[in-house]
Amino acid sequence: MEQSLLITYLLAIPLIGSLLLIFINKKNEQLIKYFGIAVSLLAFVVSLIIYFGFNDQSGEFQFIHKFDWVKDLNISYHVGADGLSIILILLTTFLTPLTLLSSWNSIKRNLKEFIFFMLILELGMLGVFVSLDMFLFYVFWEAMLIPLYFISGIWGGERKIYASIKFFIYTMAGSLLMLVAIIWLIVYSSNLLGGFTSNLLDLYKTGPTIDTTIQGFLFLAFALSFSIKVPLFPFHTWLPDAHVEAPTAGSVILAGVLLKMGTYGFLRFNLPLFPQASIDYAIPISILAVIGIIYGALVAMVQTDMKKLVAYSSVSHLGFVMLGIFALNQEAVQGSMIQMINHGLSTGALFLLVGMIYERTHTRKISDYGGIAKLVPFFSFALLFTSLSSIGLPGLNGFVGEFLILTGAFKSTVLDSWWFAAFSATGVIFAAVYLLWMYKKIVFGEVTNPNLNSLTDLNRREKLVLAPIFVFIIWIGIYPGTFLKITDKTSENIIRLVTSPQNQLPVENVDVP
Amino acid sequence: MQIPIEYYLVLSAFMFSVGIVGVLTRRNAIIVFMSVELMLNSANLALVTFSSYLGDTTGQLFVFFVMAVAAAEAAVGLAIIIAIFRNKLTVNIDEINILKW
Amino acid sequence: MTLEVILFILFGLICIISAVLMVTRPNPIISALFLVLNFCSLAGLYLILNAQFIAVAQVIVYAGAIMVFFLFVIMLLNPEKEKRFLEHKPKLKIFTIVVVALVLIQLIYMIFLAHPNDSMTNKVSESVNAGTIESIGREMFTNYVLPFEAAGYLLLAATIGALVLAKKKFE
Amino acid sequence: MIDLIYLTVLFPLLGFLFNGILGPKIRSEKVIGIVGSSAIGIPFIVTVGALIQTLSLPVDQRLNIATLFQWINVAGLNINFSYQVDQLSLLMSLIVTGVGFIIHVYSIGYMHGDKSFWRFFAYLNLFIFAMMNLILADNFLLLFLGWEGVGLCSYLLIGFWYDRKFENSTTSSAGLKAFVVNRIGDFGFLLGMFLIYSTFGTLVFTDVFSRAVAFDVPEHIFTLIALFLFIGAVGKSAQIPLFVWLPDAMAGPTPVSALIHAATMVTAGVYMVARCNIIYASAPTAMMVVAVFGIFTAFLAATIGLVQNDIKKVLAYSTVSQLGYMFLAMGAGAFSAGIFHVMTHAFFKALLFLGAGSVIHSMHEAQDIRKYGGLKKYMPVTYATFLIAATAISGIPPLSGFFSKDEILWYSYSNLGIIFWLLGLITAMFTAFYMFRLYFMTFEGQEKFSAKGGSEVGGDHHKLHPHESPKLMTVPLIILAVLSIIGGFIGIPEIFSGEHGNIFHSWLAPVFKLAEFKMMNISSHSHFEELVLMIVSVAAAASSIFFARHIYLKKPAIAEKFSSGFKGAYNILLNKYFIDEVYEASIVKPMVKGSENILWKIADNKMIDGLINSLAKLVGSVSNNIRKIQTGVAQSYALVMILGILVALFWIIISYS
Repeated sequence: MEQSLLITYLLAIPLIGSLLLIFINKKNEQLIKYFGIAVSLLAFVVSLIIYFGFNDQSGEFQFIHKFDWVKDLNISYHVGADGLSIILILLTTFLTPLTLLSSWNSIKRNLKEFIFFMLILELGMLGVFVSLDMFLFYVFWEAMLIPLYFISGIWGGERKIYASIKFFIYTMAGSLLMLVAIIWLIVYSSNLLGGFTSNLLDLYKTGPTIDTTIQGFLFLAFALSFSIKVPLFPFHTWLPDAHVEAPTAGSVILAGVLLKMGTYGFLRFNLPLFPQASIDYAIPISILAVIGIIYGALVAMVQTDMKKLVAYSSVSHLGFVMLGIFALNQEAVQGSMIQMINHGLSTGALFLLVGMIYERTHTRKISDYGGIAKLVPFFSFALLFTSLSSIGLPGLNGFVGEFLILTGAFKSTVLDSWWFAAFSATGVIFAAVYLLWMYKKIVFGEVTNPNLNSLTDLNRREKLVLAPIFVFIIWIGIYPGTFLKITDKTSENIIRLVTSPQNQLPVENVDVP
Repeated sequence: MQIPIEYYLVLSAFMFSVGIVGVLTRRNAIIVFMSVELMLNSANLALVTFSSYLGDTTGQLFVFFVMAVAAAEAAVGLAIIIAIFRNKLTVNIDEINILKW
Repeated sequence: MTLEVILFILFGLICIISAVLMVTRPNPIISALFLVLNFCSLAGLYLILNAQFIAVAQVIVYAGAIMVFFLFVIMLLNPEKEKRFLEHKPKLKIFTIVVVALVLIQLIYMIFLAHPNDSMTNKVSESVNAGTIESIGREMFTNYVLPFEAAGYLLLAATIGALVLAKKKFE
Repeated sequence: MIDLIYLTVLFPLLGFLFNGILGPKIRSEKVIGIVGSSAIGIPFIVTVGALIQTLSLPVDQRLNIATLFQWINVAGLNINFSYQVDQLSLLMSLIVTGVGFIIHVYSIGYMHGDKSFWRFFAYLNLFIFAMMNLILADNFLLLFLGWEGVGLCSYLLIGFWYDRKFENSTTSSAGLKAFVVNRIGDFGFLLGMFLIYSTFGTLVFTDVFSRAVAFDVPEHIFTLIALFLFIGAVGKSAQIPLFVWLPDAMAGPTPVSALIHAATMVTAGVYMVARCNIIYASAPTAMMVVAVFGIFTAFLAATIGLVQNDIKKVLAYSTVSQLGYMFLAMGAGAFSAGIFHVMTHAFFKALLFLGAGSVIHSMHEAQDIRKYGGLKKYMPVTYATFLIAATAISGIPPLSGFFSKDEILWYSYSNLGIIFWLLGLITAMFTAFYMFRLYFMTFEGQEKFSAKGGSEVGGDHHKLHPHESPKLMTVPLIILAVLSIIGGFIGIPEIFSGEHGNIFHSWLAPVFKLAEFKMMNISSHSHFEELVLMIVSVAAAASSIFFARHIYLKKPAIAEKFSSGFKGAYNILLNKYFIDEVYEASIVKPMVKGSENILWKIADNKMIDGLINSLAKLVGSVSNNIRKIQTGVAQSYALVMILGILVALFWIIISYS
C-alpha cells in the first residue's frame, strides 16, 4: 500500500462510510449499527497500519500527502502525522467503535442520523490531528463542532439545547480570534517568503521571526481558542454543562478526544510557531493550569451529579497536561502526551460506566445510590478500576503521565520553581478524595434506595466495551514504552523548535512556488 | 438625434425617483407594485436611449427581457397580493408587517 | 425646433405628469390609468429613439396586457380608497420626498458630470438599424438564445407560481 | 534462586488473578484458601532459597539486581521493573512472606463462611504482590508502586465488609480515610522523588546512593529530600500527625489488621527510611526531626492506648507507638536496630492481633474488653500465646521484644540524649501496662460476658459460649509464639555476645555501611552504662506489669477511681486527644464547605459561568433592542435602502470630483 496515501484512506473511511449509510433503510436498525461499527473498526485497522508503518526514530512528519486545493492561494490538502498525531489518531479510532457499541440500546430514536453524525465527527477529529495546512486545519477544527452540536442537541438530556448552544458558541467564539491570527500569520509569512502559503511547515520557519510583542498577541489569540477547548481554568464552564447533557457517546468522545484537540493545538501550533511567546507565557499559563488542577478537584469533590463530577475531574486532569506542555522539557511533554491518552481512556471509561448505570436507573445523582456492590459486583469492580486509573495509582496508566509531568515540571528550567509541581501534586490527593468518595457513596454501604434492587449487572456487550479500555489502562501502566517510544522523537523535536528555533530563515530554502 | 442624451437620462432618472416615492409612500400594495413597474420602465427608457445612441441592439434586447421579467413579476406579485388579501382582507402594507423579528 | 424636439418635449411632459399623478392619486384605478398613459407616452419616446419594435411591444405588453391585469386585480379586490397623499403621515412623506429629491439631484449631477454625449454616435442610420425587428430577432436567436430560453422558463414558472399562489386553498 | 526472585512477585499476582477471576465461580473455600496461601508460601520458599544463595556469596557480592523489563524510559529517566536482592530486602521479604503465609493460613479459618471469601484472599494476595514490589524494588518509582499498591489493598480490606457499620460511620469511610491520609503522605514522597531526580538525575537506589556520596550536594537539599520522604513514611507508618487512619483501619477483618496494619505495610515507612539511610545520614536535621516525631508518636499513642476499651483499638495504638519506636531508632541512626524491631514487632504484634482475632471470633464479634474476662480456661492456646506476645512486647527478657526495644532505647540514649531515652522508657512502661491491662481484662478475672440478658454485643441475646478456635487458627498462633520467643536471639547485644556477635547487625551492616561512615560522630559509651539502662528498663516494665495486675485483677475499683478522679484527662485520652475532631473541624469541613459554597456555587456558577452567561445575555439583550428597528414594514426597509444609496452616491461623487 502506498504509504503517503494511508492518512487519506483513513479520512476517507468515515466519510465514505457516512455517505453509504445514507442509502441504508432507516428501519433496518441492526444493519445500521453493525455498519457503523464496521466502518469505525475499519478506520481503526487503518490507523493500526499507520502505527506499524510509523518510523519512531524520526520526529518529522510522515505519510505526507499533498495536493492543491485552492491553487491561487496556495492552499492545499496537506496531511501527515508525527508521533503526537499517531497516538491521538489511535485514541480516536479506538474510542469511536467503543462508543458506538456502548450506545447500542441507549439511542432510541433517529439511530441512523446518530451513527452518521458519529462518523462525521470521527472524520473531523481525525482531520484536525493530521492537517498540516493552517487552512485545512481550521476547516476541520470548526467543522467538527457541527456533528457534536447535533449529537448533544438531539440525543442529549433535559437542558440539551442550552448546553449544546453554549458549547458551540463558546468554542466557536474562541476560534475566531485564532482565525484572525492565522490570517495575520499567513499574510506576514507571505510577505517574507514572497508567495502566499498556509503550509504549516513553512510557517514553522517564519513564526519565530515575528517581533516579540506581536508574537505575544498571536500566541494569546491561538491560546484562547485552544484554552477553551482544553478547557483551561477559567474557560471551563461549558464543559460540565456539555457533559451532563450530552448522551454517553457524546460525553466519551468529548472527554476522550475533543479536549485533546486543545492540548494538541498548543503542542502543534502555539509552541513551534511562537517559541519566544511560549516561553514568556509559560508561567502565567502554568499558573492557570495549577489553579485548574486544584480548583477542578475541589469543585469535583462537592458535586452531586456523577457526570458533573467526572467533568470537573477532567478540568483537573487537563490541568496536568497543560502544566506538562509548558514545563517545556522532555519528561513533561512526553508525560503530557501520554496523559492525553490516559485521560481519554480513564475518563472515557468513567463516562461509559456512568452511562451504563444511568441506562438502568435513569438517575445520575450520587445520593440516589448506595450499596450497589452487592447487586452489581462487576460494575463495582469496573468503576473502582477506572477510578483508580484516574486517581493515578502506580501500575495503571494515570500514574505514568502524572509522574512524568510532575517530574518535568519540578525540574523545569522554564518554570524555574518547585511550587508548580508541589501544588499540582496536591491534585493527586484530591483526586483520591473525590473519586473514592463518590465510589464509597455509590457502591458501599447498605442499599437504601429500593429502586436499586432490580439493578442488573453489566451484560456481555458492556463488558466488551470496557475490556479493551482496561487492557490499555494496564498496558500503559505497566509497559508505557510502546507509546512513549512513538512520541519520543516528536517531543524532542517540538522542544527543540521552542527552545532553539531556527532563526536564520533562509528564504531561498523555503519551498514556495 | 439632435436631443442630447442627457435629457433622456434625466427624464429616466426623474421617472425613477417618482417611482421610488411611490414605493416608499403609498400604502396600497397594488399602487406600490405599479410604482415598481414605473421604475422598471424608467430603466427601460435608459436602456433604449443608450441602445439607439450607440447604434447597438443589445440595449433593446435587454428591454425585451425586462418586459418578460416584469410580466412574470406582475403575475406572481399580484397572485401574492391576492393570497394576502384572502388572509388579511386588506392590501394595506402597514398592516402586513409579519416580516419582523 | 424640429419635430423631434417638439415630440420629445410633448411625450416627456406627459411622462412626467402622468407619473406624478399616478403616484399621488388616492384611487388605485385612476393611478392605473395614469400609468397606462405613462407607458403610452414612453412608447412614443421609443419611437423617437428609432426603437420601433420595443415601442410596439411596450404598448402591447405593458399598456395592454400587464396593466389590464392590474386593473383586473384592483377591481377584483376593490380596496378602499386611500387618504389623500399628504393627509396620512405627512412628515414622513415629505422626508421621503426630500431624500428622493436629493438622490435625483445626485443622479442628474452625475449624468452631466459624465458627459455621455461625447462617446455616442450621431449616425441616425445606425440607430435605425439597431431598432428593427430584424436586428433584434437576429441577436435574440443567435447570441441571446439562451437568455431567451431562460426568459421563457421564467414565464412558465411565473404562470405556475401565480396559479399555485392564487388558488383558493392548498389542499 | 536470586534470579527467580520475580516469582515472589509473580505468584501473589497469579493468586490474585486466580481468586479474583475464578473465585466467585469456584466458591470452594478449600481451593481458594489453598491457592491463596500457596501464592505466598511459594514465594517464602523462593526467598529462603535466595537467602541461602546470598549467604553463600562473599559479603561484597550480596547485592544482586534482577531486571525484568523496562518500565519508563524518557529522556534521562530510565526505570525498570527490576528487583534488588540484598540483605535488607531479603530480610523484609522473609518477614512479609513468612508472617504473611502464617496469616493467610489463619485467615482460612477466620474467614470461614464469609460470603466473600474469595474476595478476601484475592485482596490479600494483591497486597502481598504490592508489598513485595515495595520491598524488592531497586528504584524509588517501583517502590512507590508497591507503596501505593499496599495503600490500595489496605483501603480495600478495611472496607472489606462494606455494608457494616463501624463506630459512628462505615467501614468504607474508614478505608477512604486510610487511603486519603496515605495519599497525603504519598504527596510528600512524590516531592521527595522529584527532588531526588532533579538532584541526582536518577531514581535507581544504587545510583542515587552512590551519587549522594560522590556528588557535592548541599546539606539543605539532603534535608529537604529526607523530610519529603519522611512525610511519606509518616503517612504510611501512621506517625504524628497522620496516624489517625490506623485506629480506624481496625474496621477491617482482624487478619488484615495483623498482616497489613501491624506486621508489614505500616513498617514500610521504616523500611524506606532504612533504605535511604545514606540520605538521612547526610541530613542531621532531618534525622532529628525523625527522632522527635518518632518518640512523640510513641509516647502519645501509648497514652491513648492506656484507656481504650476496644481490644483492637488498644493493639492499634500499640502499633502506632511501636512504629514510633522504630522511627526513634531511625532518627538515632540505629537503622539495623530499627529493622530488628520491625522484625520482632511483626512476630509479636501479628500474634497479638491473631490472638485478638481468635478471641473476637469466639465472642461473636464482640470487641469490648470490658465484656470479656476469664477466657483463660475456654481458650488455652490463645491465652498462652497471647501472654507470650504481651510479655514480648513489654520487653521482658529473653523474649524477642526485649532485645529490639532495648537496643533502640540504648541508641536513643547514646546518640540522641537522655530525654529521648526517658520518654522511651516511660512509653515502654505504658506499653507494658496497657498490654497487661488488656491481657488481664480478657483472660483473667471474672467472666463478664455471661451476664444474663445484658450482653447485647454482636446482636446476641443468649449466653455466649466461648470456645477455642480451630486448628487452622491455633497452629499459626503457636508458630508465631515460638518466633516471638526465639526471634530475638539473632540480635543479642554485643555486651552479651561479644564482638560481631550480633548476627542481625552484622548481616545488615553492609547496607548501612555508607551511612555509618558518614555518622562517625557517634559518641561511645561504656558497656556498664548499657547494662544499667537495660536493667532499669526491664525493672520498669516488670513493675508496670505488676501494677496492671494489681489494678485490674485485684482491685478493679482503683481503675474506676482513677478514671473518675481524672475525668478530664481520661476523656481526652479516651477520645484520642480529639485529633480526629480537630482535623474534621479545621481541615475537612472548611475544605468541603469552602469548595461547595464558595468555589462551586459562587466562583464557578456565579462568577465564571455567570460572566460567560451574562456576556451571552448582553448580546441577547442588545439584539433584542436592535431588532425593534425591524418593524416588518417593507417600506421602512426601502427607505433605509434609499438613504444608503444617497450616502453611496454622495461618496462616489466626492471621490470623482
